[in-house]
Amino acid sequence: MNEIIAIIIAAVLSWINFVLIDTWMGLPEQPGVKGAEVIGRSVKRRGGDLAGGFFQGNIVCSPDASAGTLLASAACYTIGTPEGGLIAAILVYFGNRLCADPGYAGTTGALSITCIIFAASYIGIGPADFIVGMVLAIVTIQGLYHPFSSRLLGKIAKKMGRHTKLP
Amino acid sequence: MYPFLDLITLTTVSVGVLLIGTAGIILLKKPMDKVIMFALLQGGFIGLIVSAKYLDVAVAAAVFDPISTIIMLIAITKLDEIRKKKIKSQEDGFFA
Amino acid sequence: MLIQILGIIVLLMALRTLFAQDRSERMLYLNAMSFGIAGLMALYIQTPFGAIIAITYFIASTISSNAIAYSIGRVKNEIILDE
Amino acid sequence: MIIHANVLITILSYILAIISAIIVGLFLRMPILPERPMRYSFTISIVFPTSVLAIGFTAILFKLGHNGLLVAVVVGVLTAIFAKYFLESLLPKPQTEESS
Repeated sequence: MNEIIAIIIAAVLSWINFVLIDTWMGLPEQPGVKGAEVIGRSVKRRGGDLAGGFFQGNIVCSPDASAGTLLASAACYTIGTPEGGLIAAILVYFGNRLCADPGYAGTTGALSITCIIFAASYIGIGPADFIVGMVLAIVTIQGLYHPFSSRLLGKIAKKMGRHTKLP
Repeated sequence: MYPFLDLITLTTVSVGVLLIGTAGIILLKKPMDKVIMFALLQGGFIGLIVSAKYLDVAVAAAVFDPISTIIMLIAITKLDEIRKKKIKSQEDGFFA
Repeated sequence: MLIQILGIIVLLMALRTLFAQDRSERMLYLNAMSFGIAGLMALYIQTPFGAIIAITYFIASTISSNAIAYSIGRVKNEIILDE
Repeated sequence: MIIHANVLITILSYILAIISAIIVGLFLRMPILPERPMRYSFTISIVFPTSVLAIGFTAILFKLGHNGLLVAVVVGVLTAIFAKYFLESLLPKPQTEESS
């Protein structure tokens, strides 16, 4: 399989994985720590959506499903396909608890990306493609243009019933 | 295929991040911006250690980095509170 | 090929961190850059200890981002003594 | 696709670790699920995080070279005891402070 196509497919898969799990675990609903609220208000002041701002702030302030996706694919690349994801899941759980977070999103993301990597290795997409794909996916959320991405995240949150109730 | 793509390795990327962090620390004025650029410089520093394959040193540096950042943040917050309190007491003195 | 893509992303995010206007915007770019550096380390060191280093670095950088974002809320506009 | 017998034994040992952790956890009277809403509670229950910790420790021991089904069962039992008695003091709940 061509390398570029593999990276793009991996990016789409990991984007869907971490956005769905983070939204389902209630990241846009409320800021878990106080720093997330500051970042969310700032994104809203620059013309974005408040729920998307809370989502981005929560990703910055504690390792959530995005970090679980990246670290599980890195551990699968260096350690081995099923075991690396499980080891990454337990380490992400400890890191989550150090940041005063319950830790559901990180471990769920790590375990689900392990299953996806295990299934995708049969069609020729390795874990190294998933590392690059996850970095590309996080750049589309955090690095390009914050008002547009936060409005997109707000729409997804409203569709899944997790939009914020804070003013 | 392109000759300049071979230049991009972990070493050159880390050196670039280090230089950008140093420029940010020198150029920006506010102390909180300086702390943010210092966190960026730490990333480049750990990348440079990893690229020389001193892995145990890299783990120690990665563990000690947030401690240094937190100590600097405590100092900045205390200094800011003291300065604001001083200005407020001066204004009160003028008005009273 | 993979390392080159990650390196370009890391340098781009570092430059955007330097030239951002807002302070919390800087935090978002910094987080994206640390994702890239963790991926680069895991791709460069292809042994199990490389994954341990990537996980340790990423969680440590997240803790320091947490502390910085918390004290951005407390220190709104600080006073600089310039002369 | 061809699935080797090795892979089957590995998957079976992970399932055995989870089952033994669940049985010992029920015996120690831990809650099965956290209270609702589940995504904000810090309660240590059987499904989360005891099962995740069990398969994680099993994977670490497998990579260190101790293979076998008996290792998985022992790790599951030890993880349940660890999660019941020591995890609360190792990772305490964050206390909420809003008075500043």
